[in-house]
Amino acid sequence: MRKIEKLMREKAAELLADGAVDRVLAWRRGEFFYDNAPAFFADAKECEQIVYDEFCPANLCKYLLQTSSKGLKAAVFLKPCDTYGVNQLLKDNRIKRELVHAVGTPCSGMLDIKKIKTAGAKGIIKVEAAGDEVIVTTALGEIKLPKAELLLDKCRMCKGNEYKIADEELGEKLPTPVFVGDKFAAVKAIEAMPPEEKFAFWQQELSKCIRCNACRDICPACTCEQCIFDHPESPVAGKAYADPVEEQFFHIIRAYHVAGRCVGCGECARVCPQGVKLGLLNMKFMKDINTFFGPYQAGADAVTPAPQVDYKQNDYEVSIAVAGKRGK
Amino acid sequence: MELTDKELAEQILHLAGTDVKRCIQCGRCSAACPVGDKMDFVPSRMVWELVNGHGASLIKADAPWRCLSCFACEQRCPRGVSPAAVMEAVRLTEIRKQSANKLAAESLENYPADMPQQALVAAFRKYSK
Amino acid sequence: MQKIGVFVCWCGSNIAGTVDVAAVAEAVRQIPDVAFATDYKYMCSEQGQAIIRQAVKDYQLDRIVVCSCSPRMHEATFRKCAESVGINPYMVEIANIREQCSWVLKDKAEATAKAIKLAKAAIAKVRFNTPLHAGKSNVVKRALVIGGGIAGIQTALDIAEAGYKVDIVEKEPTIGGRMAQLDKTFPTLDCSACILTPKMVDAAQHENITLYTYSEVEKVSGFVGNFDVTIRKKARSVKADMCSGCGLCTEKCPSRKTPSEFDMGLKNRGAIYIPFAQAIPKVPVIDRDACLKFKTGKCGICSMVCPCEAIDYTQQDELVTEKYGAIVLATGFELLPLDKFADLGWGVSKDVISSLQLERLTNAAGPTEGHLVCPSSGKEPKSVVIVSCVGSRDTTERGKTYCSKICCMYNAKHAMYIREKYPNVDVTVFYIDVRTPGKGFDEFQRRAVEEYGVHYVRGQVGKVVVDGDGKLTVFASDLNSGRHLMLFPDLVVLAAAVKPAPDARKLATMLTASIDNDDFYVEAHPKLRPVESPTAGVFLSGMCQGPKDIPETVSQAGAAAAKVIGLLAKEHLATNPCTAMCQENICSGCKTCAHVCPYGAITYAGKQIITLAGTREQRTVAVVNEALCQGCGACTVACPSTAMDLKGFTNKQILAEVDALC
Amino acid sequence: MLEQNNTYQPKIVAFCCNWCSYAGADGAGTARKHYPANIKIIKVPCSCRVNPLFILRAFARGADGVILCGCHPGDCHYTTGNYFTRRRMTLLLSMLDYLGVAGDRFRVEWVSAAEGARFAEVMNNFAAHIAALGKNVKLRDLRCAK
Repeated sequence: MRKIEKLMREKAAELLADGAVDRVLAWRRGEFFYDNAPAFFADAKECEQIVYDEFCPANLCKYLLQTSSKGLKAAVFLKPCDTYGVNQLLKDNRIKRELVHAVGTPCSGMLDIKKIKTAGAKGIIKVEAAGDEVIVTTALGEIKLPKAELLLDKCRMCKGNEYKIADEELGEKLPTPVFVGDKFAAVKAIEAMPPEEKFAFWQQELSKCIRCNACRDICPACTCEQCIFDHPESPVAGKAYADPVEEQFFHIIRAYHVAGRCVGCGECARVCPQGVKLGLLNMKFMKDINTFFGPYQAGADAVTPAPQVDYKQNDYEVSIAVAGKRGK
Repeated sequence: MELTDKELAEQILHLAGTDVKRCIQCGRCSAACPVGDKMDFVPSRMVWELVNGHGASLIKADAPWRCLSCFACEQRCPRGVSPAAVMEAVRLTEIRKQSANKLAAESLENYPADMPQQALVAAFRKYSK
Repeated sequence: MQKIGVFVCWCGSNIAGTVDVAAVAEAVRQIPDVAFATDYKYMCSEQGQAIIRQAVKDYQLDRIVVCSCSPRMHEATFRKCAESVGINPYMVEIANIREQCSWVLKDKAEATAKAIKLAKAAIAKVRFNTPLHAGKSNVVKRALVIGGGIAGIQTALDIAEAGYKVDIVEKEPTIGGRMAQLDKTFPTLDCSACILTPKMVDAAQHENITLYTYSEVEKVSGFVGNFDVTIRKKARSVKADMCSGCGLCTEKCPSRKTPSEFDMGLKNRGAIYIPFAQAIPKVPVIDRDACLKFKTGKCGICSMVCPCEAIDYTQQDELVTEKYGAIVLATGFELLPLDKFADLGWGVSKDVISSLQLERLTNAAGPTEGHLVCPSSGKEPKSVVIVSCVGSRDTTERGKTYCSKICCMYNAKHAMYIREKYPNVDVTVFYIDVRTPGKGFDEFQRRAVEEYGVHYVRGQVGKVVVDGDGKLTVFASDLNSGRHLMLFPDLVVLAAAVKPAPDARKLATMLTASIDNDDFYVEAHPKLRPVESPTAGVFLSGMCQGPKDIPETVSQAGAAAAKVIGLLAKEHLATNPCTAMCQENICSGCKTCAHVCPYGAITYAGKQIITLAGTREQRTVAVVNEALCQGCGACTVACPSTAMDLKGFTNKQILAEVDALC
Repeated sequence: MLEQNNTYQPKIVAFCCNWCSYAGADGAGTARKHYPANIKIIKVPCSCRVNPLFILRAFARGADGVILCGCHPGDCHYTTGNYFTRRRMTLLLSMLDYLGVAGDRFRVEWVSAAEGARFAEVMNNFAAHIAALGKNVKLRDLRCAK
């Protein structure tokens, strides 16, 4: 990863110096070594501050909205999974292709600091990945932990190391974490619950929400000029109305709105301060779309229409589709 | 207690379980009936009596006892009515009134061996309830 | 403050019999902003409308709610009434308290409560109504008639005579339709060809009529006044402009294995054929499935004998696109296939035939030149049985539930044909009922009995048994006498039910015209708009709308033509003002809405937008073409930010109704 | 107790498209086919005008059942509207089911203009189904763990 970081700095500086781009979107060191944050770079000299290691999970693509709307050309470093988001933004006509310089950035999986802490590491000073292992330097010495168990949830469902959009690629592609098993297993588990249990589960999950809107702000599919939840004329009355409807349905409606556009980046669940299992809502729609309307991956390209704006004359009937899956 | 004509008809209708009101009196059932020419009330007439609530005249009729239960009438009916079911219902009404079986399985041996199968089946349908 | 007037109609006793109309008026009077509420016997009458107009003046009403029958019935009436006193017609809402309330409920308290709820929902909605203004769209001065039978020909002739261009699309190689197959017509017994063929010629020669025979409608888009239609002209394999119609090719064609469709399979035709002598256009077609040249590559005799070099084996289907202001459906009928009637001898004996086959057998231009013979033997029959209602009034899966309407009359006609020409032939008609409403119709049927000596027996045929020698035995029951009958006719004629042409459903889908369970096109209103489809600009003519005889078909054809002429005479049509609208400062320009628009009414344009924050911004946003938008609302739901809304059915209006009802 | 059981009348909202199902409802009226008074119809131009939000809102406001009726697929007055409805509502119904809230209280039915009798039949069936389920409270409580 260090090698890639060096390439990134050189590439960023080169692009800015040439005037090929107006901005570079990358990561910068945060307060701690494990909270690297997205950052804009406008000056070639600043590019030494770019960092890239196992703690750069943030998908930078949504920041392109800001550059693109101002007519600025931006280079953006994209991990393979981040490229889906860019395609989705392009499909939604939210950014201009000619204002984006996509730089494919190799990734072998991002680490979850919470998992490292839970694994028993205290007073962590440094974390480095080395092959299948993670070397954690603590105040008390070095410990080695298996990397697979410390990956972020979203990396455990890695979509692979292909860039779905890239103007150029940095270095060689890295092997990505191999996910074994059914990515819809958790969804299926809920589907199998009796209605009362489902209700209890969701009541508990959704009650955790504090409506901080972090999920919405990070989501590459949530790009409306004006979110319906902030818009007094919309069918779900705005905040001023303090209508319980809004509170109850926020996550359901949000998931419904991004269904077919959700690229499955898992950022919403990652940034949720309350740990609401938001992925389970999005994954449910993804699973249904695949089951009822045929295989579809949002963001795999920038042209295929979303399943909800498409149809087949012989689509399943509503009741049959849902009942069939219920196994009735 | 003696049932009125109407009540009797209702009872038969209930037993028959076929929607006689759909009948348009086309007569296909009667025309298709293999023993229609031997009946006092042809199948369509049976249905017609029932539509008009004449239960007593149905009970008096000889036709149900001539009916072979071959279901040709039901099969040909363009309206999904089953005159055969009406015949059966009339027979049942009569048989149940006597609350005794007329035919027992043991009596089978009293019948000639060459008696047609359909006649035997029909006889048991009618008399062994 | 809004001033809402509520008018509760009694509809005579239709509403007032079940709903306490005064209580409804009283209940809504309590609602804030309701400035006036009253009830009246017939709100739609001139007096009723006068009450509305007076109340608008007296109470300065700005919105009107009428609690009455379905808006499909009188919404237009009340909108006009509002307009006459200066209220925008779209400030009127209807609460349907007849079809949805008084007619489906019996309990007065329950019905009254529901009526009040429905009135409240309408009031809740009307609060959010805004004045809407209809736009204008042009009318293409050309009509399309689909189907070239008597219905289509008559409609086309009437439209053409009024000075408008008409195109007829006929799927068969010739126009003429079913009527061309008939021998004579009831109740006058005049020759079918004698009255039809002159009309066919008129249609072919009329300067305003274009015929597309052997053609089908491939695609329809657009809307009333502006339909875009693609017509597939199937390859005839004969150059129409070079062919002289001499018919030499049809005589010399060596393929003789295909049953003639026109002669109902009673005769075979060549692979290259002209359906009948008076066909229009008199240009043969090659049936490529039957043609040896197409099947094996060897033959080509027609091409060799053709004196005009008109044969063209390489001809391809041709697609023609044309714009039309109105479309008339005149797709006609066929007889119900009788495969499920083997018990009546169909398919078992050649001497059990359909009524249309009998028409061909008695037709002087038919396969036997008008000699009535048994198809099996070629001999004259001595007795004939005619069976009515085969597949009609039949609620089982074998048949159709409806009465086919024309059979009673043509059965009498057939019986007379036979008795007239062959007085020694015995004819028995078995019937359930004889239905002869129509001018001179009952007299006609009685003539069959009284003058022609036709036996009419009340009772349906039970079965037709065919013995080893092909002899027919008819088992029937004479219901009037209770007698059982056994007849031994030489010929049995089954009066099969009629059904719409098989492509009716496909066309209905293309045109989004309503169709019923039997595939008959549904009229906009059974009494008041019998020749219009609920789809604007689509009209109905003839049998495709329901069973009817020739006189009725011709009158309906004329009526449909009158409606078309009325439409084409207009310079402009008022467009539906309930179109989609884009709230530009919210629109993200994601183009999702354009994907679901069936009319291509949404485009995107760069615009200077004043954002919600008050800043100016150049952005791409959705733009609705109001002339194209038909107001379905698909885009409103597709839009994730609800920037798209539908005028007349806004989110606010619908939610107000939801809230009022829940 | 919200309401006594014996006076419990379920609230049912029916969204009907103008061209088919609303006409079907008129047909039911014309043929005097009875269906319960607690079914209230909201007219929309096409079933595709019905936003899933409307349905959620109806539930949140206390509807016990919501039924959406449109033209049969292929017969949409606007050619394609109900095809989109079908996809949207499949996802919505599946999600309601997944949340364990109102999966069995929401239905989509296609009723043509010619099917007046069927309209009444569909409504009677649905009303009986909802009456058997009893009062809907879950959606109002979804976010308030006790």
